[in-house]
Amino acid sequence: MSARQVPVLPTRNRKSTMAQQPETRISATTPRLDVAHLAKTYGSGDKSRTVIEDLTFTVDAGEVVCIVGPSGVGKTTLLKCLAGLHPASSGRAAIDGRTISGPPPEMALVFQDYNRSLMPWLTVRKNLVLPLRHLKLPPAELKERCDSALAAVGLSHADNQYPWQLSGGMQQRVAIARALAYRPEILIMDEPFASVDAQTRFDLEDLCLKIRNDFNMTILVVTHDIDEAVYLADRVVVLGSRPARVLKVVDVELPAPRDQITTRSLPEFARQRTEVLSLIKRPA
Amino acid sequence: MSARQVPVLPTRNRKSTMAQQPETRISATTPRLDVAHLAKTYGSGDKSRTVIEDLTFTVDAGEVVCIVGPSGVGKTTLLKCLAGLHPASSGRAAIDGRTISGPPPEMALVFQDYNRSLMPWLTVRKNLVLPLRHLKLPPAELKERCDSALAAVGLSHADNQYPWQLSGGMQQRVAIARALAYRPEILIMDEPFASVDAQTRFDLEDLCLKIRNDFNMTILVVTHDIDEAVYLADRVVVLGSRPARVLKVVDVELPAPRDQITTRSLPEFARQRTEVLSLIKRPA
Amino acid sequence: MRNVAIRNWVIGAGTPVLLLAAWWFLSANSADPFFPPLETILIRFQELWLFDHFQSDVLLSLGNLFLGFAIAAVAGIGVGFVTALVPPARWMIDPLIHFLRGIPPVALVPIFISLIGFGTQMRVTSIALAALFPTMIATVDGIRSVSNDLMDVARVYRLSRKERVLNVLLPAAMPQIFSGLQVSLQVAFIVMIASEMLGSSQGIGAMTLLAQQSFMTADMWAGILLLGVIGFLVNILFSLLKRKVLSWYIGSRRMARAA
Amino acid sequence: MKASIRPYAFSALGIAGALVIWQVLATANVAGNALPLATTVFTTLATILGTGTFWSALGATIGIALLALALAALAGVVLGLLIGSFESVRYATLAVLEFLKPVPPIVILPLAVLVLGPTAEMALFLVVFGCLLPIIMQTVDGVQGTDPVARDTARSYGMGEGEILARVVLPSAMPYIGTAMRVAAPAALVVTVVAGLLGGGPGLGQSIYQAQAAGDYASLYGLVIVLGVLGLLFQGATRLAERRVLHWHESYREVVP
Amino acid sequence: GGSGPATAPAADGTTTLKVGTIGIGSDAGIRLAADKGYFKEQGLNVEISVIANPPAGIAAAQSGQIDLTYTPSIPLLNALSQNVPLKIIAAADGYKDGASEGADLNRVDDTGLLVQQGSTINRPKDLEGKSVSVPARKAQLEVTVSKLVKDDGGDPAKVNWMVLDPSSALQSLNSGRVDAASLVAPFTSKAASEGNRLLASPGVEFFEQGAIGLWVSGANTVKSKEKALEGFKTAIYKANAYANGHIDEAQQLSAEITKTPLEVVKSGAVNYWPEEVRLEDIERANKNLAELGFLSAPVKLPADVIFGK
Ligand SMILES: Nc1ncnc2c1ncn2[C@@H]1O[C@H](COP(=O)(O)OP(=O)(O)OP(=O)(O)O)[C@@H](O)[C@H]1O
Ligand SMILES: Nc1ncnc2c1ncn2[C@@H]1O[C@H](COP(=O)(O)OP(=O)(O)OP(=O)(O)O)[C@@H](O)[C@H]1O
Ligand SMILES: [Mg+2]
Ligand SMILES: [Mg+2]
Repeated sequence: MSARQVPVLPTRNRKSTMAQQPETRISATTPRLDVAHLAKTYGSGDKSRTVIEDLTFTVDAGEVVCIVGPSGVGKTTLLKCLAGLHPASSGRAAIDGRTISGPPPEMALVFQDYNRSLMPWLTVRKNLVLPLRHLKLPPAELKERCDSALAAVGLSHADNQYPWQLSGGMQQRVAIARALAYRPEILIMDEPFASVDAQTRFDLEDLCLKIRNDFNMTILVVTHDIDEAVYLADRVVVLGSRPARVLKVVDVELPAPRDQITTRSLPEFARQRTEVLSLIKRPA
Repeated sequence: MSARQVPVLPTRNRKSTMAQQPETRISATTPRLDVAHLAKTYGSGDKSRTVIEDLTFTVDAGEVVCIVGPSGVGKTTLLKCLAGLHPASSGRAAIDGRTISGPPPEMALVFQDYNRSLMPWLTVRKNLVLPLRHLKLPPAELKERCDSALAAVGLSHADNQYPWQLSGGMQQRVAIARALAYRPEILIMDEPFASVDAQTRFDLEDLCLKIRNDFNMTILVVTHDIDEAVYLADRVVVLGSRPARVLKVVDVELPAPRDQITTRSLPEFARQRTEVLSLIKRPA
Repeated sequence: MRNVAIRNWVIGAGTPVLLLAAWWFLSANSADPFFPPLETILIRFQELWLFDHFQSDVLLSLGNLFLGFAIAAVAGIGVGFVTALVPPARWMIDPLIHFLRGIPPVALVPIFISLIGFGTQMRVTSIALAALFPTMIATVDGIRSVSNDLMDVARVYRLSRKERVLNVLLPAAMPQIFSGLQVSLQVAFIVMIASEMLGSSQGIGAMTLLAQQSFMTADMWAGILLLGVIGFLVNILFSLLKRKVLSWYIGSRRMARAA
Repeated sequence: MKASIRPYAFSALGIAGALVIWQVLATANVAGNALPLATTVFTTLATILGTGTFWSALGATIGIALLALALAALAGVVLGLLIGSFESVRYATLAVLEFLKPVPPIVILPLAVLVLGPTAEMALFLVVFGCLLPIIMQTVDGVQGTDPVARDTARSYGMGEGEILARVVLPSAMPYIGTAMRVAAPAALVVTVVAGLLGGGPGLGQSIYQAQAAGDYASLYGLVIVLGVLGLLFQGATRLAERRVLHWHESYREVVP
Repeated sequence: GGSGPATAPAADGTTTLKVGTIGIGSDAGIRLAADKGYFKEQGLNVEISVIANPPAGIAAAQSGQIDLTYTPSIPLLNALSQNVPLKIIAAADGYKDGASEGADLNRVDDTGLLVQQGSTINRPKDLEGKSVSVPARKAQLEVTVSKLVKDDGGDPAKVNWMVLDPSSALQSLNSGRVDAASLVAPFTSKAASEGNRLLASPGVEFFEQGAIGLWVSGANTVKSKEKALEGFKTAIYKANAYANGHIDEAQQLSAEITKTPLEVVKSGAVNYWPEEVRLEDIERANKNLAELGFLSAPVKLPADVIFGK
């Protein structure tokens, strides 16, 4: 693993509203992602079940936001609404002011069930290529994108293997590499580092911060690990109770180039994590 | 979830060398578990693969020991040797001086693949009962053991459900409850809290410390979470390189009644976790 | 949501009714000797099977079917277990089993006749023997694919050999055993019909074949209809049993899909 | 090394044992001339193998079985994808398919013989009828069994419906189709022979019928042995094909330590 | 005058006819016609294939899958009673006129009813309550044996009919699994040589005389291939006459066709190949079938049921 020596991902060449309107990048007035009074109910009639009742928060361009909350609260459901896979029952989610009604082209999603989201009949490389086909890229660029994404997650050597020949943590990294190769403007990840060992996890966290800086990518991460949330995020959205609602949005104020050893040993880090922890720990 | 208000597990009534020889409890001279020059090679001939080369460490009675190390280093392999599922290739592992040659009766193992270690055709309660059958317990005690084990992991309400009707975290807790109901003297767990949310994880960590105190159980835990290892353990065994060997055994010196908020904010905690971290982080 | 359910129900129930109606009207004035009017077929169906030959033929056939199938099921699972758990036994009979499986059961009927005659025993034996293989092979496959993790659990908690067979291997292999049983049932049904082509000409298969050979096409259609209905009902019965025994498996599959 | 030879030794032992038992039973004359000596059967078989009629019958049987299998596979997969993908089609066909599913081809054999006569077309029709439904049902199951996460993944990356059907749904239904084919291949052979044996269609079934009618038990057993071997070959071939196509699937993965 | 596209002869001027037979001794007739070139003389190319049983042949013939099929008169009458459109083209086998009055019925009848040597069955009436094997239900042997039983004052409904192929039947007779077996040559002589007793010759007693086995075509084939069928008829009758005149040669062929030793063929009934089909012979069988209850009423035979008459 050498995610720390990440090869520089070349700047994306897909049309991007962002890239063309650089002034909006830092503007806090037009949030990149806007979730307003979002509600989601599964089923209908007697069997209906409201998972999300009234959720409001925003994500600015270039921000890393982490979402934490108890198991089964509706985090995955929220992400699926944002990715346009489920329609919202009421309220709305919008990208750059456009209401999301189907999978938005500028977004990529790394699923929680990473092992089920990889196609077992395709090799690692072909898994990366699959969603790129319809972009009709020139072959050279296609190859280049896959190579650099695989290198970024430290899996260059595994490109001809099948997902099921890899350990759980490697599979999870393939799913992340697929999203990287797609070069989205907004990257949404659902517990992306759950199955990797401590060292790799640190590497991937740092990779995440690096691509945000290099490409001004907007990143939304669901995680169970509060230390991770605090380390990664500019803001942490704490969800609680059922139906899900926002308990608090914690602004993380840690100095900019974060480092696994030094950042985590800052007193401010301990304070922030204790704050999030106590929010989560209060009786349901 | 109310693992913090754990119902007191009644003292076990199975014959126990421990319980009958209380003086050995604190004696450090006769380790409960003794791993000496253990080696394990899979396969034979050309295809042979040495996973563990020369591993030595001991676990005393009533101790909690955590094992950390990179993915694929051989942690699960080690535990399977200890549980008598795989024979050691050379060296030996012993309980109370007896070399382990088959599954020892005083031990229970919580598997890493929790979702594959539960019988899908049995309800949660029946999964707990299955290994107890051959102990021929009186029905009242059988019921009582299951009830308290389920209550301890916060799953009393789910006893009539099937494992596949539960979320991943709940399944993992069922596997833990099964081991608790079995009332082993030595409990070995392979990444037992990997799939549960932060709050439940804390609760289970505390449950772990509680049963150690209540029953003087000897507990061995493999984990990827270094904070968890430091929080739980009396000693942390750090494994490294391939074939696996012990990089260091770190003695954790944190005050006795540990608490999620206060213990984790101690400077000593930060020091210990940094030590383990730096051991792991050094280039392979 | 509700509208969709109603629409599906209407489509589901409506199509077969529509097809039957189409058959009825298109065949109403048919003079083709091989495709008589549906009305004639139904009249013959009623005359032949309800309840003239019900006891002598329908029950006779079904009795043979169930007896043969039951023998095949019990023997198949038993032999399967022995074969799977005793490797030398498996190595010894595996090639023979696969060899015998490739032989059409119907081709074996004449051999059975010459060996054991043409009475009820012959019919039951041929049904049982032909239906044995699918169950047996499925049982062996099922046991061999029981996950190592489950067997490790059984060892760690020191389950006895009997407990391991009855409480772990048998239920874990059950889904595959059941799909084997389903194939066995189909084979049993086929051989039931084939075995009636020789010997005393009693039974649904025999009567249908006879109708064909004497050009009583309406009777033949009635027989085909009856065999279809019986196959349908037997299959439903089996599915109910399966749903009961394998509720855990069906539920877990559905859960895996819906997740 | 020694361990890997043992299974074959036992297999050889099993076959030899079966032959010896046969020979002993036949010598003891337990079933009169209905059970000829194993040795007689094998010498008869050798003469049969030397005749042209045998080979043309064998060719007819294999040809019919394979052609019908191909037709059934093509039609079955297309129909299965259609039925599995569209809910209204599924509901419309459900009752009819469920009714036809358990009806074995032998049931409609009399009708097929009446309408088509004792011909290759009749055999072809019966085999297609017998194999089509299992393939359709399995394909539908496969389409429905497509992991929703995989489907969602494809959607979230902006793949179109047609692309998803071809690149996600079809491959993930492949194991189901493979199972159906593995069951269908020996069944196709069996039905082809039955069509000859009971319906007078061309091929080995007819040869068996003739041997039986003439009371020529040695030939009868010889032909049955040929069928057994043919069945083995069919199973082997489908297994091989499946292994090639489905090498990625759980049941075929070669475990990499 | 049918001259549809199907009659169009091939480039070399011959027309192909597909004929189905059931592979019995009397096939020597058609084989002689082919071997001696009688078909070729008529500009015909005849392809012979073996069919499982007469009903299958009839089905194939009526649907046009084959042009001609061999069938005894009873399955034909069954089919005609269900309005299957068929025409009789020529005679395939049968009995000489006056055959039923001869002394040695077993020498003219290739069917036989056999019992074990020491059996208590001494006359057809004794078959009541006994199991009797037949090759197929409601077909020639069941019908003819039924008539024997009825004429002897018995009730055919009380006979236990067992469907068995001839070799199984013979074996079952020997082992006592059936009390009597109705068989066709060469199994009749085989049975006799294995120590069984011939009880009656049901065929000749039922049919008395005339054509039994017939060459039959579907009505559509008759329309489209009239000329070819005319040629077939001519050739067959020429062969029939030759066979009747050269019994040794014909028996040699029969032995080949049925794969039986020549002695066995020679020890059995001598085949006869009629040279015409008479309506009265068919009507006699028709009337008998109705009387025995196999047909609810005699079939009203169309005037042109026999081709060319
Ligand atoms: N398709 C569905 N139909 C009905 N209910 C659903 C569906 N998907 C999820 N749910 C329910 O919605 C709730 C929220 O599920 P979700 O997967 O969003 O939780 P989560 O916060 O992601 O949990 P975890 O941390 O365990 O992944 C759960 O109680 C679940 O049972
Ligand atoms: N049955 C086996 N045969 C051959 N090799 C094996 C077998 N089981 C495990 N291995 C190999 O041994 C090594 C150690 O595996 P093990 O499962 O013990 O790792 P681990 O430390 O538990 O990893 P993780 O943290 O991912 O669970 C791996 O490289 C694995 O491929
Ligand atoms: Mg989730
Ligand atoms: Mg492990």
